[in-house]
Formats: sequence, structure tokens, C-alpha cells
Amino acid sequence: MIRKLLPTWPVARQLTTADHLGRGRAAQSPQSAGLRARTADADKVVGSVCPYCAVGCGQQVFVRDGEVIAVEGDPDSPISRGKLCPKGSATHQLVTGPSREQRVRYRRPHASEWEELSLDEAMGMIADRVLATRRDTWQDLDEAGNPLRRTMGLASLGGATLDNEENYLIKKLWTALGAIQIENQARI
Amino acid sequence: MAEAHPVGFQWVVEAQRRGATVIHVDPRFTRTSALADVHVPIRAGSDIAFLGGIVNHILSNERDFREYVVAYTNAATILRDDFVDTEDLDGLFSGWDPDTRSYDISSWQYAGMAAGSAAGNREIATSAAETTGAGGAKLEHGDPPERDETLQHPRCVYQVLKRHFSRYTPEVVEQVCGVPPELFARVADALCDNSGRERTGAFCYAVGWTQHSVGVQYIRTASIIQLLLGNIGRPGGGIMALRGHASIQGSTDIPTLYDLLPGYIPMPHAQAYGDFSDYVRRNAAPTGFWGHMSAYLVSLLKAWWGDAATADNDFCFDYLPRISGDHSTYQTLQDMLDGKVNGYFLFGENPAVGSANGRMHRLAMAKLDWLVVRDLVEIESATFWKDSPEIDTGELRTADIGTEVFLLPAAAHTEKDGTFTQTQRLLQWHHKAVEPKGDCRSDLWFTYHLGRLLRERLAGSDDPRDRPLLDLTWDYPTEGPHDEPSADAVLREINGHDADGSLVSGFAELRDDGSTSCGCWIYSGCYADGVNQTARRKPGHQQSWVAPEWGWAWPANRRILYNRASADPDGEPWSARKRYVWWDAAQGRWTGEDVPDFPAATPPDYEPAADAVAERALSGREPFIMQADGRGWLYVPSGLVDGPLPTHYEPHESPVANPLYAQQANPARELVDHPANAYNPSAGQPGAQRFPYVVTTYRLTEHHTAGGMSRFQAHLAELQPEMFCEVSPQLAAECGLEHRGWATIITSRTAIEARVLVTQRIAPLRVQGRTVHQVGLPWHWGGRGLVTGDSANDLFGLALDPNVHIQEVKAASCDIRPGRRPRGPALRRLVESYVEQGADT
Amino acid sequence: MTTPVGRGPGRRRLRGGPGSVVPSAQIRTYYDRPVLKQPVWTWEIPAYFFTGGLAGASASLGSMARRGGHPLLARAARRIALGGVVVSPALLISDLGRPERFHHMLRVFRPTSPMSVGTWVLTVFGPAAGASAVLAELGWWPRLQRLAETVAGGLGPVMATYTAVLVADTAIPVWHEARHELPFVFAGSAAASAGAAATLLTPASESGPARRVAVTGALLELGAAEVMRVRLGEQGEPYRLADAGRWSRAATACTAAGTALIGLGGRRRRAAAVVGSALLLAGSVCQRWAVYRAGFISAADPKYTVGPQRRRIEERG
Amino acid sequence: MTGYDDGQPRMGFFTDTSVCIGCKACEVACKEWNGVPENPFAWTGESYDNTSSLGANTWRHVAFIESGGQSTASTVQSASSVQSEDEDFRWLMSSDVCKHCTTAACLDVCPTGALFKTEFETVVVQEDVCNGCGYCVPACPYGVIDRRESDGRAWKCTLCYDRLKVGEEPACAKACPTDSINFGTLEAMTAMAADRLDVVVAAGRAGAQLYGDGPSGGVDGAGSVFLLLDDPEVYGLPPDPIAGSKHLPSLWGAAAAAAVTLAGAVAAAFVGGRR
Repeated sequence: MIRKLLPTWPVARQLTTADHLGRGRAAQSPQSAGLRARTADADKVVGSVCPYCAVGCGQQVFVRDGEVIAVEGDPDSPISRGKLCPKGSATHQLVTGPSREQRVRYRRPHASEWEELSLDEAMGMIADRVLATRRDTWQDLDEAGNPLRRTMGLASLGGATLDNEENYLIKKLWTALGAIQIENQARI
Repeated sequence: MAEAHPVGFQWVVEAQRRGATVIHVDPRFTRTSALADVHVPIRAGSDIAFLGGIVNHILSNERDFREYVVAYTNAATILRDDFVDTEDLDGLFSGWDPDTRSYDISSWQYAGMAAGSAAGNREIATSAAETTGAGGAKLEHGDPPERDETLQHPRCVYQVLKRHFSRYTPEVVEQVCGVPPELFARVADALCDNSGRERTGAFCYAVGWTQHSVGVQYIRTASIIQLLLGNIGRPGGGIMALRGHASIQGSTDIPTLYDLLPGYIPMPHAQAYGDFSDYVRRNAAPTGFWGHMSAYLVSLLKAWWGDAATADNDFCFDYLPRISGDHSTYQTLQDMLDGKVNGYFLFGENPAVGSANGRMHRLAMAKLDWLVVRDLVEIESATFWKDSPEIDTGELRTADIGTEVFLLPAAAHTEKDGTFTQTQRLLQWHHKAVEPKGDCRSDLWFTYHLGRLLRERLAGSDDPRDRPLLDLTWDYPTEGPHDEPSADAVLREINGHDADGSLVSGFAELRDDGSTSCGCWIYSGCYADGVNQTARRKPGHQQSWVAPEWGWAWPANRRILYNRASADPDGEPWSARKRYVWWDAAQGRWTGEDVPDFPAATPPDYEPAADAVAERALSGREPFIMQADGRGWLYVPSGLVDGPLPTHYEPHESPVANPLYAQQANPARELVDHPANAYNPSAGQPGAQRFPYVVTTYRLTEHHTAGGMSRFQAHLAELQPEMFCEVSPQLAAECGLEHRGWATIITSRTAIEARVLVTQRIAPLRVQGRTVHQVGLPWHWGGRGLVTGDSANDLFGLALDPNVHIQEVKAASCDIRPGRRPRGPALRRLVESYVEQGADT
Repeated sequence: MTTPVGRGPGRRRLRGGPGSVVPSAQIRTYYDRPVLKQPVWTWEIPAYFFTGGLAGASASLGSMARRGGHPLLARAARRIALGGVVVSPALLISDLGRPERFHHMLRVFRPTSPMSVGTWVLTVFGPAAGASAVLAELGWWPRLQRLAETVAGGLGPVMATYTAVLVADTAIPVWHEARHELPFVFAGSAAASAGAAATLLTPASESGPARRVAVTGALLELGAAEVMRVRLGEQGEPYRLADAGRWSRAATACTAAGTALIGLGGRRRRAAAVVGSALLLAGSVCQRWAVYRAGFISAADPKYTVGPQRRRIEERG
Repeated sequence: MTGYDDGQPRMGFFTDTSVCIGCKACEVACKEWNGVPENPFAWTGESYDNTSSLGANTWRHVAFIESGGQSTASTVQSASSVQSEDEDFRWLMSSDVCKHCTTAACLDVCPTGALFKTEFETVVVQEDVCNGCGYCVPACPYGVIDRRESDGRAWKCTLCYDRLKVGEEPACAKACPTDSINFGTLEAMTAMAADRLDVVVAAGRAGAQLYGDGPSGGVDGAGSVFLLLDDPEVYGLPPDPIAGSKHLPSLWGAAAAAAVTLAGAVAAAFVGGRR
């Protein structure tokens, strides 16, 4: 027992190894000796792009057990060469931080607080409101009789932080709906 | 650039290490200035005068790259004889109609032809300014514009330019901008010395140039300089827009914008065009690549309406809703305030903080029936009904606000597949790393499933208005636990398919007979060869410095646009040092470091036949292939609503009188007449002295836009934890502001408070014999998040650039006084006292 | 230590910038922020300096008293030492950020660390002093008691002085620059407190050596402290400022008064001995607190850090 | 001396402040990687520096110095430290970090062995060992290490020990956009520093100097070398720091003398025999 335990006592190691002053290896704990960057044990490393400004820095997203464990610059990127600014460096906190909203919140007209609402219910309610608004505000022709085929009761703002595919579907669906008031930060 | 795009700035630092001179022009001494070789403090809102001074310097000293200018720009083109310049009309160009506050642009045209623009407003003469887009031209065959390659003709663009800018002397630059002549000369000389065959110079800008009532003309002035110096289409040259959001370029290319369809095809205008053929006739160009516009449009319609789109029904062209005026966000805002808008969607945007005149936005949202907010966090725009500043002032009462609000949590970029288009037009795919938690979903999911629900609800409808929705191709495969639609499938649709359903390799394969489909023609080729080109991540160090195998740039993976101009007219590089793309006679092709932005097999000596169309109508020596005349435009005969040449106007709100003309501000600027949008009087108007200081806004490195992605993160919030204003020691002394104390900044819209940072980094300037003080405001704060503060955008009114409807928030006037702002209703009383006194005095 | 940490090419400092226009008397700082960190030690540490010193000196006093044939004095001193070694570890552990990890102190023996050395000393001294006192009271195992007493008595002076090394082996100027004097201040203070405590607990008839230890220690403390402050010069300013100044003045006053009372009247008047002893004990406590608080003031103002270092560089040329 | 025999060269930083843009990516990257908590949100008005100094919760700290320029006639306080009228205004930025000293005072005084020299000759606190005795805090001549109030243990830059172990560079150096922070063998870093000094001096940058280079000085050389554009104290750095443990012999010598004096005084009290 003692023979087994004694070598784990740094003082004993001080006496038996070159580190007599106990300033180096003798003082190292087993945890320190076995330390590894957590990224080295990631299940997967996913190629990504920084979501902040438009420089488009490459990111590596490290995943373990279905969770993002780190986000770092991608050294392979010829744009960013592995670097990230403070915002890009904060990406892990952005995507995993406690500030993120994870549940639908609903505010009834005139209410003073949020309520809970299921996602399905919210989607259904939104679909109903879109159709009702469209019905109520539909314009077929202008005063001169030119076709308009549109609704001015619906508007949308945003897209500069979205994916191209998302912007594409929004533009496609809104246009098919006859909603033309679609805008984003590019105007601003 | 170091402030807002630090990682991009690494290339500036590297260039500097290799000997480049870095010049930073900014009202403030920023983190960029700290490393720049030269910092030029400038009065906010005076850049055209500064750049115009450089144009004058180039022209009066003949420092232009003459061979490039003659061959590649419209310098030699001769203008109509009825064009009259601002220099002769005291600040107005010919064609001004004071009743409509707009120009008739016919007198701006080339002699002998009417040219359409490659981008911008192309149908000005016949319709409202909203029919924007990238358009065609009106070059009648056999009738090319008259040219004088000696540049001596008095009406050639070169001479017009020279006369126009001759007044922009170093002395005028000093008078307008507050930049001393020695400093100005240093900048002008450095630019000229670093341009030509052997060297190139680049401009970088951000919203410091766009957010003005003359924003487009700012960039135009830079374009003139770069064309005169031969810095367009060449490595190390260009004008770089440093855009601020991950995919703001993408959301312009595939526009969530009212006036465009994907690929800069204009939205059809109700009054401007009749049917499909009329639309195509008036938008397609006989010359340049816009000559294929009908193929791009038909392929788009096929992508959207599939089998329902046939030649017989004009490919469902009538399914497209029509615009009839300005429906931009600020127009929508007014309509919302007037109760005309019922439902509003916010996708990752926070107008309560991020848009000018935030108060107006919050008041307007209180008039909505319903609001859907999709964001990562509980942003100010989602909670205006309970904690907006207007609740505190008593202007809004929660119980009175009938707006129904849905806050739907969004998925982060790590939780979805998709592409961002960054600021150099590079599409980069990001892979999903993990599933989103809870109710978090991607906007792809939201839009797809919303569309699915709408279609389900309308199924069986025989109302013609529902046909576009029911006929829509909306059958994307879904995957995973949340039935996430496949972003890959969407990208394939964007790339386009041929008649066999195979992916096309580029926009050259698109046809206007309905045999091809393509969701965005400029993105066509992003999935060439069945490979997601945007997902390519070949390490940069394993390829050439152009790194063509990282991601995919539109169009056709070209990294520098108009790069034919990097070779001389004969196709030889201008110099060995600056070689980029050149004609390889042996192969009979253009070749080089990049994909040539030119028909690959069109030799330099190609001359078009009289009946040639589209790109075949341009000669082998005309690099600007999107332009009707194949040339870079020093002078813009068509496409802009506020003048063919940039000219200095004061900002809409300015304490300084325009020393050049009686015309104080851009005559064509758009104004919003609304009580919530009162304006400060400008110099020369009664009460102007109530707002004696210039105010400008900007970003800080530590924060992002309206703060939704930074004020809520502790590691960023701690770095800039409070709203502050930057003032010079002199202004602080003048107003009694105390360093680290509080200041209240007041405009006609509202008053906000900020901590006071007294710093020499924002120096007062001498302008027209008087001292002009500037107040600097970061605009990241709002009422929610880990760190909160007043929003700088609340101070600004809506005065817009008439070409693009972008608001002027980079230069306005204000007052500043020590202490915190009043609370409650007293805040409005303070502001009203300013407005009233301003009007009276 | 031989060349400047900062150097220009060819060892010539480039002083074309602000450096050249700033008079050397002017100290430049970063927003007047401290260069050094304030100690995180709380009251337990100066209290331990006192109790440890008291226990150490008392153990020596006790050992000598027994050998010198002063059984009552020896007993009192042993009891005082016992009290000291009971309280001391509690104080030390209480000050730890992670008290449950107190035993990590015995993980290594690090000769470069005065705290490590002190811990091991205390680890031997504490049980020795404790055993010495307890065995003596019980009368058990006299040989073992003697051994324990001898060990404790021998380590006593180390206990009393190593804490001075502990504070001096820091970057805090007022501590580090006093490294030659502080051990004497602490030794004197420990002796004064041990003598005073023993005087209190011993009949006047047997307390002569204790009074002499108290007076000698107090004089040593006063003298060493004065030398320290004089030699510190400007660096010693914290001893005149704020609470450190108050503690310092109180220490001098108490110790001087106590010395006078014991030295002049302690032998004859019990009351003088008692009051004098109390004053010496108070003086000893105040002295430790003066040193302790002066460290905070010294660390807080960058002028104490930058000024002497800049002068040092300039003297080197 | 430290008991490693694997031939691993000493690793270190070279922080080139002449290209620092003060973006604070290093501060954030460090915190994200090492899970360092935020500081209280407090605006200082000290230029753009709101983290103020290195500490338990700030292992990289960017200093901002506004110096020179036109002095103002008024007495208005400002973020700028006005030096003289004829000097160009400068905004200096510098990312400070633990110096990983050769003779590391924090390590030398640490009684538990929590602080130790790694195989990379960096100085690391072992969080599983530290018991929060606090001795390292006043020992550090640079004011780097501090005890975290919420936690009771001492914390500072580990030079990303865990990353180094798998051949990765530290998070701050990886993130740094302009290569102001460089990482490599100390030999390479020192050479790079000397090269950069030559360049910067040739460019006429007044006040340029190296800090922490070479094996001499009060800590026998640092594992973090800096190129500064002004005197160290302007950045909040000690101009001539000394590790207390460099004076151990004289420290113990004085203590021994004092101990002997004490013993002598006690012994003397029993000489003469007066009661």
C-alpha cells in the first residue's frame, strides 16, 4: 500500500528524481500530467463560417456528445488564416450561452407579460394571421387598372444574418403570397 | 477597418509590412488610425469634397493612367450638348423639376445613344425611381456613342469631369472638410504615386460612406478616382465594401429586398411595364451580359413555378406581385405608423435599436395587429410593448398596445446547413454541427413549414390569387428530428437545372425557352458538376494566392470582377508585377490567376459585327462586360437619380453652410414628413444654432450591430459595458462636460444620455474659419441584455439617399449638454422645447 | 539584474519619444493603476504572525527557563506556546481560499518558499510544543517531554522570524526592501510578546528573565523598526499613511510605554509589570498590523513600484 | 532542474505591440477556451480599456494609451495623458499576459506545488492542487496572478497548457488577427522580437524597445517577450521587476541572524540570575 502510494507523494518524488526543489515534474499532479485540449477529443470537427460580420472568417466547430464544446478559427481559410476577432472568438458563448431563448414566447394583445405557447400552435396561429391579413388587405388592381396582385398588410425585415437558402425561401414564399414589403439590413 | 473588420485588417497590416502606405480618413482617430501611416480627420459628411479634391488633383496634374482611361473608361465619350453642370446652375444639374423634386435625366445622356446602367435605377425617364435593378441599355445598333480619344473635345467626359471638379482645390477641401492642404497633398500624392502599371491602390469603405443622403455619390467619387488611376479590375486595386453582416451580400444577391428579384433582376413595376415581353424588352440589354436577361428571368420563374410555368402563360410572369413606388423599410414604417400594415416579421433584425429613429419604429410596431420576431435572444424589438423608452415617457401604455407578439427562438449557424455570402461575393457553406435545442429552429424550417401550412390551408382553393402559392415548387426533402428542409436541395435549386434535371454548370447554360430553371442566375454554377462548390475548403496554403478552391464566388467563381482590365488592350499584363489575367494567344484563351471575367475565347482584337448581341456585341478590348458600352463609367448617363456626377452637398442636417452652391443639400434626397420625424434646422435656417455640433455614429470592435449578438454575451459585454459619447477636450470645455460623467445628446427626435469619454481622438476641425466640433456615438446599446444604454439611432431622423433609400446616420447635427437626460414625460418636454425654440429663433 | 529588461538596439535606449521629454522625477503610470496586486490575506495572517511569533519565542523561553531552574516560568511559557500552536493552524487554514485543501501544504517541500519551509517547521514545532506542554502537565514520559521541549525550543526562533522572510519574499516594495530589517522587527516583537505574556502568567518572583526578554525584545523591535523605516526612505512612506500609519504609531507608543513600565517598575510593582506586559503585547500586535497594512498601501500606489525601478535603471545607465 | 528529460524546448510568446489593433480577440479567445468568468461590468473611461489589468478573471489584458498630441489649455480631464505639445498623438495598444518567468516568484513561493514548471518551461497553476493560500499574489512582480473571489483559488495564464500538450498553439495567439501575438519556441520568439525591433526602429518609431528578452534581469528572463513603443510603465508594466526569491540567501541570512539574536536574547535573560 505505502509502496504504491508513496511515489504519488510529490515529496517522495523530490527525493527520488532530479526535481529536488519540487518546482517541476515532481509537483505535477496526475490531472495535469494527463491534460489534453478538449478539442483533441471531439467527436467531430465541423467546418463553419463566422456569423458576425461579412469578412467570412472560417470557423471550426468542435462537437462532443451532441454539444458544441468549442468554436475556433479555421487555419485553412485563405480569408482568415485561423484568426477571429473578439466577436468571432465569442461564438461559443453566442451559440451555447444562457442568454439564448429556447422556448416560444407569446404576448396576447394588451397583455403585460409573456405566455408559453407550443411551437406547433404558434406556427398554426401565424399561418392563420398571414392568410387573414392577406385576405383583408389584398390589392388586385391599381386605380389605372394595372394588375398589382399583392398585399400591403404584410411586411418583413431581416435577412442579412440569414443563410442564402433562407433568404431564397423567404423571397420565394413572400412573392408567391403577394407580399412585397420585404427588406433587410442591406437597405440600412 | 481595424475597428469593425479586424480579421480583414490583417491583410492591410501585411500590405503595410510589404511597403504599402495606409491612409485612414475618419472623423475619429480609431484603432485603424493607430496603425495607419496617415490619419486624416475629416468633417463627417464632407467626403465628396475630399475625394473630389483628389479627382481634381489627378486631372489638373495629369496623373491619370491615360492608356487605361482612354481604353477602358468612358472618358472619351461625348455628351449631349444640352447637359448643364452644377457649376453653372448653382448646385443643380440640368433637368431638375422643383415640383416633383426629381430630375429628367435625358440631358445627361451620351451624344448618339442612351445607355442603360449595369446597376441602379434604369427606368428613370419613364417611371418612378423604384424600378431598380441591374438593367439593360438602349444602345441602338450602328449608332455607338461619339468618342474623342484625344480627350480634347469640350463635351467629352474627360473635359466635363475636369471642369466639374476644377473648383475642388485643396483650399476648398480645407474649407469644406477641415483637412489642411499639406495633409491633403500627402494623401493625393500617395494615391497617385501608388497607381499605374506597376502599382495599384485600393479603397475600403463601410457604412461611413453609404449612410448619407448622398451615399451613392460618395462611392461614385471613389470609382472615378479608381478608374482614372487604373485601379479597377486589377490585383491590389478596387473599391472594397466592408459589409457588416455575415450574409448581407447574399441577402442583396438573393434579395430580401422589395425592389429586386434574385440576381438583380428588377421587381416588375405596375405602371412601368405591361406584360412579360414588354418587361423583357425594357430591361434586357442588347449589349453586355444583361443581353441574356430573359433567360435569367424565365429560369427563375421555372424554378419557382415549375411545370405551371409555360411559354403559353409567360412562365407565370403574372404571378409576380407588382410594386408601384417606394416600398422600402422606411416607407413601410410610415405606413405601419398610419395603421396600414397588419403583420410584421423580423428575421434576426432589431429595428428598435438598429434603425434610424428607433422611437418611430417602436411607436409603429405598437400599431401592428401582430408581430413575429425570430431571433436568438429576447431583443428590444420583441419587448417594446413592455419596456421601450416610450413606456417610460408615457407615450405608450402596455395595456393600450394591441399588438400580438410571437417570439420564436432561432437556430444558430452551428445548428443548420447553409451558405453565407461574404463581402467579396464568396459563398461559403457552413455545416450543421448539432441539432437546435427546444423550440429553436432555422429560418429555413420556419419559412418552409409556414409555406406548407399556408398551402395546406388553401388547398382546393379556386381563387386565382392563391394560384401562385399552390403552384409554387415547395417540395423540399426534410430530414432529422425536426423535419428540417434540406438546405442542400435549396442550393441546388438556386444553382439551376437543365431540361434533363441535371445541375447546370453556370449561367451561360440558362435559356429563355423554359428548358432550364435557376433560382438565382448569378449563383448559377455554385453546384456545378454536382459538387457543392461553396463547401470547398481546400486549405489556403495548398493553393495559389487567389485560393480559387475555397468556397465559390459569384459570378462563375471570379474573385476579381472586370479582371480583363488587369491586362492592357492587347491582352498583355500591364506589368509583370501586377499580372493577373491575360490573353494566351497559343491557347486562344484568356488565362491567369483567376477565372477571366470575360468571354474566355474572345480575343483582344475581336470587333463585334453590327448585328451582334449581348456580350458578343462588346469588343475584345472592353472589359466592363456588364455595361452597355463595355466601359467603366466616370460619368453616369443613366442609373442615378441625383446626378451623373458626384458633387458636394451638405448633409440634410448640418451646422455648416455649403460653400460651393446655394443648394445646401442633395436636392433629390428623400424626406419623411411625419411628426415623429421632425428635422433639425440646418445652417442658414432659423434655429440652426440650437444644434451646433456634428454627430456621427459607428461600431466598436467589441460589439455587433444592434447588440443582439454581443450585449447578451458576457465575454463581449464586459469589454464595452456602457453607452458613451466621444468628445474632444475643447468641446468638453465649451459645454462643461466632465470626463467619465454623463452627457445628454439632443436632436429634434429625442434626447439620449451617454457617459462622457473626453479624448483627443475626436479632434475639432477648422471649417470656413470656425471651429466645428463633432460628437461620436457608438450605436450598439438598447434597453435589454447584460449591458444596457440609450440607443444612438433614436437621435437620427429619416433623410434618405434617393437612389437606394438608405438613411443618413453618419452625419447630422445635435446639441450636447452635461448631465443625464430627464426621465418620464419630461424627456419629451425637453425635446419639444428644442424643436419649438429651434423654429422660433 | 545586470542589464535593463528593456533595451534598444546596441543597448542604447531609444528615448526619442515621450521617454525623453519626461523628467526622471516624474513617474509615468498606466492610469495610476497599481502595477502589483494587493495581497489577498485577511486579518488571520497578521494575527498568525503574532501568535506564531509568540509561540516560538515562548517555546524558547520555556526551554531555557526549565534549564535555568525557573519551573513556574517554564510552565507558563509552555502553556503560552501551547496556546499559540493551537490557534495558529486554525488561523492559517481559515485564511485559505480552499480551507479543505490545507493538507496540500504538505504535498511538497519547497525550499524556495518561505511558506513551505514555515509549514514544515510548524508541522514539527507545533506537535513538539504541544507535546512538551501537555506531557509536562500530565507528568508522563519525561524524556519524551524533554525531547519535545528541546525541539520546540530550538525551532522557536525560526517560528518567530520566518514570517518576516515570508512577507519580505514578495514584490511589495515596503516589504521586500525591508528584507534585512524585518526579521529583526519580528524577532524583537516575538520576544517582547513572549516575555510580556510570561510576565503576566508568572509570579513576579520568578518572572525576572521574562521581563528581561520582554524589554530586550521590545528594544530590538523598536530599534529594528526605526532602522527599517529610515532605510526604506520614500519607500517607507506607507508606515506614515492611513491605517498603517496609525498601527505603526500605536505599535511604537505601546511598545515604548510597555518597555518603560516593565524596565523601570516591573520588578517591584506587579501593576507596572501587568500593564507594561499588556502594552507590549498590544504593541506587538500593532507592529504586525502596521507591517501588514503597509504592504497594501505600498502595492496600491504604482509610484512605489515604478519610481525605484526606474531609478535603478538610470543608475545602471 | 525541473525533472523533464524529453528535450522539449522552452515555449513562449512574442507580443508585438506595434501591430496590435486593440481588438481584444485575445481576451475573449482566452476566456472562451479556459472558461474564465467575466469581470463586473464597469465602464472606466480609461480609453477603451474596461478590464483594467491582468487578474484572476483576465489572463490577457489589452492596454490602451492615448498619448501626445496637442495639450489643451483647459483643465478638462480626459482619457488622454497629455505629454507635450509638439509630439504626435499616438494611440498605443498592447496585449499583456503572464511573463512565464525563468525565475518565477509565484512558483517559488507556492507552498503546495500548485504552481509548477511544465515541460514547456511555462508556469502553470494546477487547479486541482491550489488551496488558495494567496502567497503568489503579492509575490508576482508584474501583478499578474490573483485569487478569484468566487472560487478561492489563484488563477492566471496557463499558456494554454492543455493545448500545448496536443501540439496546439494558445488560444490568444491563434485568434490574434494581426499576428501581434506570436507563439513558438522562446528562441524563435526572441529572434523574431529582435528582427521586429530593427524594423520598427528603422521606421523611426520613437520609444521602441524590447521587454522581457534575454536571460538576464530580475526574473532571469521571461517566457513572454514584448516589443513596446514606449517605456514599460506607460503600459502598466514594471520597468525593472525582480522576483523576491532572487534574494532568498539574504532573506534567510537576515532571518538566521535575527533568530540567533532572539535565541541569544532569551539565553542572556537567564544569565546573571536576578529574579
